[in-house]
Amino acid sequence: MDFSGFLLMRDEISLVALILILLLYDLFAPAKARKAFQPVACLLFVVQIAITLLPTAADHAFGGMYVNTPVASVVKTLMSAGTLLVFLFSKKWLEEKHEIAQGEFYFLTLSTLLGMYFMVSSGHFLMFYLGIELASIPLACLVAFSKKDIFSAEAGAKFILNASFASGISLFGMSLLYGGTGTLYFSDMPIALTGTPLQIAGMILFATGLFFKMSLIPYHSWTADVYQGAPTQVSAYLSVVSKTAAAVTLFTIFFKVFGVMAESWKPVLYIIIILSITIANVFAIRQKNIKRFLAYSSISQAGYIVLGVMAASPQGLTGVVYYMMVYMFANIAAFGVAALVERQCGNTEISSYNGLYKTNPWLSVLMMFALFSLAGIPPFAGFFSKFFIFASAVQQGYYILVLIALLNTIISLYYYLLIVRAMFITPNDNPLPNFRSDNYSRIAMVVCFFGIVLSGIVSFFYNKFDEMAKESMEVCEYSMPKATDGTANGIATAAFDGQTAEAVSGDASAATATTAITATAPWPSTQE
Amino acid sequence: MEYTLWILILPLLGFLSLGLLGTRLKGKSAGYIGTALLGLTALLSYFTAWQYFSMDRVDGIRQALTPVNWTWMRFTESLHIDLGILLDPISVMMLVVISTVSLMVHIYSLGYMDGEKGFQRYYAFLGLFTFSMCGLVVATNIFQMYIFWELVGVSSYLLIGFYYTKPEAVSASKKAFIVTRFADMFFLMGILLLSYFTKTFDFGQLCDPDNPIFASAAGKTFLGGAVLSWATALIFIGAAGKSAMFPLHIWLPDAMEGPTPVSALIHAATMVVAGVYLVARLFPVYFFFTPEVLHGIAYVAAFTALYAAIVACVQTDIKRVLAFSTISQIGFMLVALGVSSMGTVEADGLESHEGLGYMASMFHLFTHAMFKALLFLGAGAIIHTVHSNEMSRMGGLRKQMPITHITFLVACLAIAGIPPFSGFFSKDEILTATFMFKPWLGVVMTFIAALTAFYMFRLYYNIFWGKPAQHDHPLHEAPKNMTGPLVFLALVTVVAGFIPFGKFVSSTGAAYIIHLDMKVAITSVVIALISILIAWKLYCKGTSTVPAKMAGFFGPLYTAAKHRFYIDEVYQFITHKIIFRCVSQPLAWFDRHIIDGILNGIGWITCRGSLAFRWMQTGQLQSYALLIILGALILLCISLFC
Amino acid sequence: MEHIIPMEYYLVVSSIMFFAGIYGFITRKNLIAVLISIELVLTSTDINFAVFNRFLFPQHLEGMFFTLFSIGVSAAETAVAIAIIINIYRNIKSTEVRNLKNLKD
Amino acid sequence: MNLLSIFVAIPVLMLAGLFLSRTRQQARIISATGASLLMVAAVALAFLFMAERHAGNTDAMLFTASAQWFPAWNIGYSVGVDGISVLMILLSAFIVFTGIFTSWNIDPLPKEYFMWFCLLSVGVFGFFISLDLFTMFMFYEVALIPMYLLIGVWGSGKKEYAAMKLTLMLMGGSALLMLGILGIYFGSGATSMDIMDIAQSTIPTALQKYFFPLTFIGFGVLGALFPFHTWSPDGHASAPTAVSMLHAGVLMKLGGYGCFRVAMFLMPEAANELAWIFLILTGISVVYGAFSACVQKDLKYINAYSSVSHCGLVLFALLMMNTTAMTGAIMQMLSHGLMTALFFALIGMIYGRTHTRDIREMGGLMKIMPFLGVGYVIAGLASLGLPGLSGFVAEMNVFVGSFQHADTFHRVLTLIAVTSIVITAVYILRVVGKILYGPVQNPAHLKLTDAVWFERLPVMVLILAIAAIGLYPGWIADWIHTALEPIVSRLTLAAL
Repeated sequence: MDFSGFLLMRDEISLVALILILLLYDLFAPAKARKAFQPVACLLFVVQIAITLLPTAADHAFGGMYVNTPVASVVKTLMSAGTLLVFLFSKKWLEEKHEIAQGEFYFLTLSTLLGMYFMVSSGHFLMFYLGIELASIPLACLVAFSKKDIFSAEAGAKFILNASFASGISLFGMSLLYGGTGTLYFSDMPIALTGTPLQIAGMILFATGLFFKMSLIPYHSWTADVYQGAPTQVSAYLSVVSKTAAAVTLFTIFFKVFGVMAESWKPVLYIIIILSITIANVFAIRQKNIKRFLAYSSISQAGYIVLGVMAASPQGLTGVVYYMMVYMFANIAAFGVAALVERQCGNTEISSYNGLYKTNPWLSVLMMFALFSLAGIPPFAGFFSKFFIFASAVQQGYYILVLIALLNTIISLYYYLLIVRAMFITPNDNPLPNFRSDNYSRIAMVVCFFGIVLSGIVSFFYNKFDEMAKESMEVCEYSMPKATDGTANGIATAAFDGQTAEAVSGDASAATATTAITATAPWPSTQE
Repeated sequence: MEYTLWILILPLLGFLSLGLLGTRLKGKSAGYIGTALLGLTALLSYFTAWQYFSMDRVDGIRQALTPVNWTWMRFTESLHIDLGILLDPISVMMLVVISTVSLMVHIYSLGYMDGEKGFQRYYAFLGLFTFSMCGLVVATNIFQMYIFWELVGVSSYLLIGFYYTKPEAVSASKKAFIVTRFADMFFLMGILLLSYFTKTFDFGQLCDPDNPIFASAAGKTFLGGAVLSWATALIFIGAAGKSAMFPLHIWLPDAMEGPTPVSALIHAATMVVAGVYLVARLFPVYFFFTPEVLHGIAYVAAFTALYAAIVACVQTDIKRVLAFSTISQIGFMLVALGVSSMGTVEADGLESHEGLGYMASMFHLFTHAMFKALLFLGAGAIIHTVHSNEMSRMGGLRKQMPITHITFLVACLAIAGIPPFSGFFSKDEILTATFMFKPWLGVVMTFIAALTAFYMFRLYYNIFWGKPAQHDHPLHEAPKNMTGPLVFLALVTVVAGFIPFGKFVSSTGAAYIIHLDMKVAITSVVIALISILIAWKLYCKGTSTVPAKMAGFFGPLYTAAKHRFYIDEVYQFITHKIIFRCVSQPLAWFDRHIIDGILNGIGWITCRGSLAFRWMQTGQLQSYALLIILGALILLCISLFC
Repeated sequence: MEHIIPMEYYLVVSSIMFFAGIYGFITRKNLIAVLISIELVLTSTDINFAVFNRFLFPQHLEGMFFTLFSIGVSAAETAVAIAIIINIYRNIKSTEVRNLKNLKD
Repeated sequence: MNLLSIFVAIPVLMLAGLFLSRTRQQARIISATGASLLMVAAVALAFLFMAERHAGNTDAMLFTASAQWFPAWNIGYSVGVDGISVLMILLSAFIVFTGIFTSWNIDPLPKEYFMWFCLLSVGVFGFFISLDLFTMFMFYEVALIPMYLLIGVWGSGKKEYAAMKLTLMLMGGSALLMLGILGIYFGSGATSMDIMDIAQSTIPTALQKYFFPLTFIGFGVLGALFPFHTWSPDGHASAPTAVSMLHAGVLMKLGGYGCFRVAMFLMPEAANELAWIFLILTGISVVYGAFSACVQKDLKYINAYSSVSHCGLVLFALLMMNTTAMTGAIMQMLSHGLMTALFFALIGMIYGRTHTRDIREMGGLMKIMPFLGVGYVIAGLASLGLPGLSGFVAEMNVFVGSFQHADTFHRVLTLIAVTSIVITAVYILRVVGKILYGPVQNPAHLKLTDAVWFERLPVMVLILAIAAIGLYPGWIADWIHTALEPIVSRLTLAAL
């Protein structure tokens, strides 16, 4: 038996190890030592993150059930980093409110993270299904974490029931796909996909799970309620890490598996993008609660992310990953500040932010930067990520779509500025008094701050991701036995030609389209 | 003759030094500095004139000189604004006029403005004006002229509004500027049009009728009219604005709100004749290419002269009377230009003259500048003593102010056209030229000349004779620095008629001998004398009831004339009721409510938009599931059937 | 093999289950009933997998495995859902869906 | 480091310095020093530029430098200047310098104020030195966003509404612009976002027709293109003095600059084909702005509408597409920049004393504050195009140039635009007459004082600059001519 596959799964294994260590520590450590549980957990988590940073080979294991690519690896690192930031923001809250349940919070969170790792690296629908369920079931516990809080419980119920519902539909879709193709391997399916109605139905129903996770309209309704009801830290986690996993997986599956049926899913994504961005934006304008507000903002951000999926090109993938990173810093910062303010004043109303700058300048500035980044204002990173996502979509000829998205950025700017206005301009005789946040939150805030400011201007990240995305694509091509003469490629070509025909006739886009076509090749076939 | 540059530099220097350092200086010393600089300017001008006119003619024609010409701004290869000095008979003549009158005004103001606040400012502005006016007359190209044209407009604005705390002065200055600016706009349009087709701004080229540029422009049309006609007509509108031709004259009477010496300098002698100068400058263009426009000018000017003369007969403010008289006299000059020709014209019964009108116009410009400045300065001396502009506050002043009286009388005789005073000679030439052109026009002009004599002597008698008004302060003669200029100007007025003007200035530059047309001369003198006699009869005693009866007899005409035929009201109506009420305010409203309203409406709709989707977010967890499944099914349909 | 039940029969059953589950989910008033409806949905997919595997692609056992895993996962899901519902019951002494409308708009 | 990067570096350093500063005085000193350095650098740049040109360097862009930034999209940080950019940098330096002094007594939060102000300057300078479309666009947006807080926090009147409206409208413009830029990049098929490189390749005319309007309107919003100008009156009226100065003085120029540097230069065919639409719009701007200004009662509104009119003239002249008119447009940018800055500075100073901007409540101020009064009159005269001041030079270039167009349509439009000089005179004189002349309206005003040194300094600097351009336009005209050559030749070629 070949155990080399486990080496490839280094990230997951280290995470499992971390979970186990923490579990044992929480169970058996003396009460005194348990005081240090959180610092130890965070430190160990840092080590785990360091492990994920080690370079990996792009390869598959377990007969193609598990696939590792540079992009998957870096996405895992990002998700871990996001989780760590959430942990840092949670420390004080856990100590104060959930002294006993500290450990649970960590296990549950890390379990969902593990599920997301598997989602990102899955090469088979079963693997994917297990990953997504692992990522959502413990999450429901997290949402309902504040046991005494009816809001939290309600949010938990809404989340778990809706999530199960969505995953039921998704599963039904998978069964149709299975029935239509006879395989559940990502790498094998494209060859069998011919665009029959059954397959299309399977695909669309299957996608429900991912759309639900990304909270795209019309799969979004739970988002605002859950974000509002869940503990703020959990909302942050939901909005960032969980969404990252879903987005990257969405890209992978739509690009690798359903690439041949691009004709069928592109109109769907087109509509979903427009709906998500526009409706979420108009909803956000009206919100009085910061968490609901951020929920709607994150729905519309998800819409922008899907633009990258829509582009279905290496640049699109880079765009998605980069966008997720930038979004992570900004959104965690926003939620973090919201959490701190919430702890201080006991509510999450936007009106409590009135005049915040006078008493808590640093928090306000961080919040403002985060919001500007979300709104896509330079020199903050959000500007760059938006630009690249839009560029990749325009490259494929989606001018109208991008125009709609761009017009929506104005609306989003409006509501982000409403918060800025509350903090900086609206006069308030009794603003929230000045308070000291704990050191863990501070570290997190500093990281977010630099993330927001630097991850755009410093082009290192984007360029690195770009390299990785290209490499991931090349690897696929390299280890692809059947794709070169398969019909799948032909269909993919046709699909992309259709796209480029309406797009620019310039050489550059034609060239990139060609790259895209070659990259559309399925995953390595692994059936022995 | 590069030194002529100093004619421009010295007044500018005066402006800059007094303007920047003025507050550091005592008022008087500022006045002395200004006057001294102007004195130098005047000397330079005289020297220039002497040197220029003593130069040899080439083929019997005076040559134009451009001692300085420097490209200031380049538009295209052929179109560029040059700043330079063009010396030819009319510009040199104008230099003399400007510097003389300006110097007199400078000296006069030392007394007149004594004790006023802002003495430095006053002299600075005078310097600016003199600079601009000199720059205007020596312009080598039409754009330079436009530049200085604007500058004189501004200096006029600043000087009219000198008493800026007086609301009347402020609104008068505003009116003057805006009306002339309005005319300038047409001037600019004319320049654009002319330069577009001729590809040059240069007077040298424009005034040469054989230049090929005209051949190319001749056949072109713009908006249905011949290009050159458009251009020259537009340029004339500019000229009409500055020279207060009907209906753009409305600013000039109001401009009398400025200090009286300013009125003398700007609104009588120099700036207001800029329009005449401009037409004279472009005379060849008008004459050779657009004679219909030239004739139009004559009619407009004649009408203006008549109108202004009638109005002048019933005004009671002495400065207003003089202002309307100025308008009327400028009308004379433009009529002369309008009827003039450059070639030989045979007319029935009258001797043939080459360009008699042109010469007459310039001659009248010259003499008028002197005697009108004298009249204004005299009026200033009177106002200085009486502290009022109204005739009713005057009367019998000849005893208290003998020098003013005599000089004023000289000027009145001159303007009435009584020999041997200068006005007689120039006006006679104008009438002759008019008769030559169209006899009926000559008759009209003679009638206007009679009116002129009448209203001038009405003025004269009302001020110096008649019933003295009561004053609570003693009336006295003006100080020496005021009477000095009066005497000087009176002397000039007496002798100027004998200058052989045609030798210096003529339409072609060739020497030209003036000889009186006796028939015209005698008629006009007789008529003028009759008018004076009537004025004497009516106003000398100040007790005659005839004027009141006559006012009653003419009834509506009298009232209308007193209200200047309601032209101001018409303007008021157009600007306030139409432009402000019906254009500006609706536009501003449109901007605030429609355009902005659309934007705000978009914002409002966006904000309200969420209400339309409220059903998505009922809080009911099953409705969320319903949305999910319905959404999935609809999307499925789309993907299947699209 | 003519006695064998045709595949379509299975599929009809599973489809009815699926949509019955969805219908139940949307219309039931009690959280437990809603949860049961979800089980219907999940089970219908299990039948699908098994049937497709058995009838169409009998050479591999992918579908069967999927079914097994799916059953396990749905059990876990139900457990968590029940736990949360119990928590709700503790808080508001009710498991009616209409009482869960605090969070909206 | 590249010479041009200094212009970005100095404001960034100022930001850092201000961040560390503790007191108002320190903040002031840092800002003043930085602004002076910028001024020195700008003047030095001008001289170096002149020296280079004299030495016979005829490259379109001088002092170029470029570095890869995002190779995936061929984005680089590439900088370079031609005569126009140098002038714009000079203008910006002048206005930043004077703006800092005008805000000497800003309250509250001086440090924050100056920091945002510096960020704004980063954007402005960055925009003018950039040659890369992306970098340019980035700096463009950097310059926009500080406006929100500058107006919202330190403004007056309906500040929140105005700030929001301004920001959203300008961002709306930049949204169109972003699409336009992407369209240009992909349409040209170029392998670089450098404007000069993109200019080497041609964009298919069919595509240009879509992207030209996007780009032109995108920049045009900032250039107060009718009907997208309504942010300007509210925004300028509510903004604090120095922000109005910088915004009207420099930021609105970004619009015009972008219009010819990006939209017209890169898409000449569409520019020729679609110019007529925009000519009509800008023609409306010119006249409409002037008419609207006539009936305003707030000093800043008058000036804002006047800006609409004057900036309309900039775009109008650009669209005439010949060297003379475009030279006039650039000069009008400079002239309007300086003039409006002067206006806003003076209005701010007057407002600081009288606490009202309603012209009906003021009168006879000339007597009370002669320095400010004279300054205002000079600004007004410059605005109505008095020869010897900058406005005249610019307008004459515009009018003469526009009239050179062979088309009757263009010439008639020019004549319509010419009417603005009268309307301008009307509203300027109306204001001057109402607030400066006449009897003192409010006896309380009699106690007011005239300007102090830090107010006189900016006013005098600006007046000097206005006069310098107005008296001797030759030097800038030469720079502009040279810089316009490639642009005009491309446009003319495309017209054929």
